[in-house]
Amino acid sequence: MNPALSSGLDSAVNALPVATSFFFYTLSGLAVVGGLLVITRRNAVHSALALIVTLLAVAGLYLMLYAPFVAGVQIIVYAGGIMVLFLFVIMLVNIERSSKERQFNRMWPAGLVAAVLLLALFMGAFGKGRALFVDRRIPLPESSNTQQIAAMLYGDAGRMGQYTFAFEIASLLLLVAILGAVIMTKKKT
Amino acid sequence: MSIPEKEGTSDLSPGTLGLGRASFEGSNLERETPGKAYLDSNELIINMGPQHPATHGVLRVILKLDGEKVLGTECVIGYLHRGVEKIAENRTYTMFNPYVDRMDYCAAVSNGLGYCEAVEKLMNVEAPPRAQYIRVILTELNRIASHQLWLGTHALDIGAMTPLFYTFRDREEILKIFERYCGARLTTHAFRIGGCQYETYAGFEKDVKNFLTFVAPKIDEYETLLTTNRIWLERTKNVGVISAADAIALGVTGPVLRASGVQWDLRKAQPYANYSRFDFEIPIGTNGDTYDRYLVRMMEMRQSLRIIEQAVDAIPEGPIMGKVPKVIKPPVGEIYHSIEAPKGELGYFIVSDGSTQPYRLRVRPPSFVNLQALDVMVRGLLVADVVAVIGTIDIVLGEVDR
Amino acid sequence: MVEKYKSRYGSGLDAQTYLGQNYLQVDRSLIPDILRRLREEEQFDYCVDITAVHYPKREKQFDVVWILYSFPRNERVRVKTQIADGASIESSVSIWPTSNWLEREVYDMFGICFDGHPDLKRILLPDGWKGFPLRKDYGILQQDQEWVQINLGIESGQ
Amino acid sequence: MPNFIMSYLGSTLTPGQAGNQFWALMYVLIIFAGVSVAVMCMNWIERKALAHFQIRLGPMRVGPHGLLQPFADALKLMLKEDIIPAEADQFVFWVAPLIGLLAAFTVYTVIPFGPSQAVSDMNIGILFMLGVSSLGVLGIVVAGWASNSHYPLIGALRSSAQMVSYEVAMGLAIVSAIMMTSMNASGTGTLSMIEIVRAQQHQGIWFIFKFFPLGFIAFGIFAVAMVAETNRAPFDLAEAESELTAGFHTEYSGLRWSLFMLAEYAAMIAVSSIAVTLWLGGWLRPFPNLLHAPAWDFLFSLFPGLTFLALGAIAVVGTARMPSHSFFKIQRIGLGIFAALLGSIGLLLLLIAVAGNSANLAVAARFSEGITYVYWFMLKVAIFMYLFIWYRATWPRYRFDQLMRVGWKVLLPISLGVLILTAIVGVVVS
Repeated sequence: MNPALSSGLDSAVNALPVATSFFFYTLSGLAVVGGLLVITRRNAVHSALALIVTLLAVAGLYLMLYAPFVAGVQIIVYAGGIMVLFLFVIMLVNIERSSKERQFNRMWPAGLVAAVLLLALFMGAFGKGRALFVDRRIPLPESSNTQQIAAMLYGDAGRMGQYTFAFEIASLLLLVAILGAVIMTKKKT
Repeated sequence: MSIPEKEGTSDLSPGTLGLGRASFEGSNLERETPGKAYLDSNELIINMGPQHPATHGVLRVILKLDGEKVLGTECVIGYLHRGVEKIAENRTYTMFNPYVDRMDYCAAVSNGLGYCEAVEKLMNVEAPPRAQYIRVILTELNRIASHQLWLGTHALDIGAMTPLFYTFRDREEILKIFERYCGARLTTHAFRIGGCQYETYAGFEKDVKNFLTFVAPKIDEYETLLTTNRIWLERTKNVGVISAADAIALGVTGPVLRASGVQWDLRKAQPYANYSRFDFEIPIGTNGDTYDRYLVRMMEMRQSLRIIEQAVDAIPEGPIMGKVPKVIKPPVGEIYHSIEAPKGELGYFIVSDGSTQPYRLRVRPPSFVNLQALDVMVRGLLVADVVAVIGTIDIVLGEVDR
Repeated sequence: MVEKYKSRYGSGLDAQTYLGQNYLQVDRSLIPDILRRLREEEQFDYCVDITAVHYPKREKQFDVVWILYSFPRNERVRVKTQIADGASIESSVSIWPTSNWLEREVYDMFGICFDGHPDLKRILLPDGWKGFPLRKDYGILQQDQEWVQINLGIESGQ
Repeated sequence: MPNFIMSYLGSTLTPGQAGNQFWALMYVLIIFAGVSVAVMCMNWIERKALAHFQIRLGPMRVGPHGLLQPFADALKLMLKEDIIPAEADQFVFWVAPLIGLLAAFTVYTVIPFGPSQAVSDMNIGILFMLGVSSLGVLGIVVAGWASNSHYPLIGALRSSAQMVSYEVAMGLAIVSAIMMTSMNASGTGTLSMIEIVRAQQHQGIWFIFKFFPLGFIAFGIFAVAMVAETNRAPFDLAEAESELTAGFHTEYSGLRWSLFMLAEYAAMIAVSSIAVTLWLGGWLRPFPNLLHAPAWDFLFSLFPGLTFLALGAIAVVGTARMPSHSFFKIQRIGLGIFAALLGSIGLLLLLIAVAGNSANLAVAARFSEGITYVYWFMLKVAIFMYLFIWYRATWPRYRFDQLMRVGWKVLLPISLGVLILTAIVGVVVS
């Protein structure tokens, strides 16, 4: 391992003032603007591109939280994989028609209520802040972030990890979903 | 959009692709207004050519696709139409001779041979033996040149760039012989009605023999690049299969027919010139796929080498021009004469009214008829295979459109 | 073979040989039947070519010529018939699929219609073209001026 | 000497660490310029090598032996009319090449040219690289869509399906290499590119030879998948010219088109660098553990200079063989100057190497060391670049369904099998 970096989080934080509010606000601003563009663009490809911007901004936020592994996975899985498939599908459907349809359907009151509730939740969390979430050191030092996640998922030194079972169940579920998709799309010959 | 506005309405009439209406009943190949959502329906109409790198000239193929799968094709030809048959009616027999070179410009010598022999037959004269030998040598050289050109471009279509340059390097040697013989490289106008205009130049035999020893290993070289290449095999095996029965029904001739297993070559079936003197084989394929057509043409090149070798060794002395009058005036009558051009049966149907100009001259072009089989061969294949199949039919648009 | 058909069709059929090449001069009404028999009974399985010749001074202006070949017999035969301008003739696409484009070309160049052809339209010339170039009354420099002006934007039409 | 330069020269420091940010920035600039120049050189070499494969000469007119051809090309592309089709989606059409370029260049941030010759030492380096390079396909997809034309659209669809498919096999091959990094005393592996090379150094073996033939097979899978990832022959279906005219960039012209080319070549160099880092020991010279005497170090440090001298010698021979006609005078002079340039670079490098060996010049020693690292890395990458050209000259193009079959039914099962076997062998060995 890298001795200079694994020596401790403090030194890393002091040495590398990455987690400044400047970066935080830039990235969150990008994410919010991207999110707004996703729902307001009439053109589905533009929406998809905006969504990619949002996902990348969120990946940046993960990096600021010293969770590089999650950031990397976010880029690979969401921005690289899923969005490519999204675009793939979007290109195959009739955009001409969908762009002429009405943008907002009758669900908007329900959406408004949900948005207000979410805002209230955020305000509450922000107001209570320190009381809700214990201010503690980030448990995963950046340099061994990946190893720590592995230990939690797969276990370490003979012990079963904290989330091994949940992890395996989730992968089984995905496998079932894949099989289902294959069976549904397979043409009867 | 790739379908130009101007000609779209006229060229894409509904209904028919390839063999007949029946096979396309219900699915109309009408022109849709392609917006951003042309993949909305499952069917996609794509316009290949006339400006396309793989259509070997100005061939336009309208493809009806399901994803990448070809549901049907329609060829739009005629972009290179020059009215050769009309020109023939307004030129004397001698004057028309150079025009035939411009049809299949890759095999100009073969065209000339067919035309001269047809007129000779109509006039009931025969070229002297020495002229016959010169004709055979040049025609077979031209067959090799044509096949080399085919191989290079066909391989390029499938994505192999390098064979193109190898074949062009070796074809150059043939063109050099042509140039020394008659001054022209491509549209040679090598033969005259009644024989040949030019005596062979000094060292002609030596040049041809040198070429034989030069090119035999080169053909092996092409084969090492392609014959056992895995990707080449995958791209050509079982692609564009046409059965012998289909090929005959569609009037397909030449290497395409032979690759389907029909051992038919006009040089053997109805020998013209003096092909009956030479010992050679007719290579045939078994599956009628693109790979077999490739193999057949490769073997044909080797057989042509055999013929040339025998011809050069046996070439007699003597005159090169038969007893033909200065003004060519065939008697009233008509004749159909056909030869085995590199691409298939090349026929000339000439009606004479006793004047110096043909009353009617019809060319039976092999490329034109073979191209008709494209639709049968590519149905159900992928877009990439269309390119391979167009290449393997070996068309020359100058001959298709005339 | 010729004898057999002669006895069957009588005066509608005339067999000749010129320069060692056989041809049958057939009455127009017998064409579909003869062609089918040649294909099915006499094994002329390969239609080499279909073409036409224009004789403007004759009453029946056109000769339509089928050039056939038999693989089993290694033999060629030409079938000829005379038709008048504007008359149509039975298509042979159902006998030989290869006739498709060949008949289209004859239509394109001479304006002879083939009944029952699946897609009789111009093949070498553009669809909107007027005139049939291989007729004798069509001059060698003649063009469809209107078409050239509209589609190629050439004012003179030449 | 300013502190940051000294801190850079201290080879124990890792990139990305305090005091190294200036050099990180410098590296960004160096890499950006360097990759662009490398792409230009690659352009010339590809045209030349391809030409010689195909018994022709290639560019000969612009400069001696066409040496200035890339500059002429670049100038031409920059000055060409930049056409945006009327039916195209203007914004997306504009942004698409940038996405590809950005992705291709961002990958370089984690590529180690030496133990300290890198922009950053991210602890998730390889993961980052996979993620960013998978963003590159977005540029292609979006370009194909924005052109609003049939051929680009089909090209984009092909290319996206192809990239997504081959990324799977590629990822699994990479995982088996990462697994090999954990075969040490502590049993912990790493995702950091620098640490991966270090692991090869410590284990005394390039991973291509580790657990033979497992490492080799994994490397082979990566070598195939990386050709497919970069859309190069024989997997260049997305731009198959005989089928789709030019695929996704059919409607592009001028500068925008050149950005696509730049991105493609940059991506080629990037994936080659990854292959070199993971399997071929990155910056390590041959046999660093076997031949570790200082004399050997000195000998190997002479290689960069000798290479440049050899290139210069080739240029001298080329100058001498040029026709003596006065028409070629300028070309002769140009090639002579080029030869002199190469020779003097070679001499300079040799001087540094010799000076570095004489012990009392610490700066020279460190420079010499760094040059050696970068040299061996570049040499290995260059071999891959040559392979790319070789493939292109030799092989026909795969068909789309065959490509998919190779990806899913051949490469994927093999890479899975290799992964499992690597794990089993690793457990058994340790």
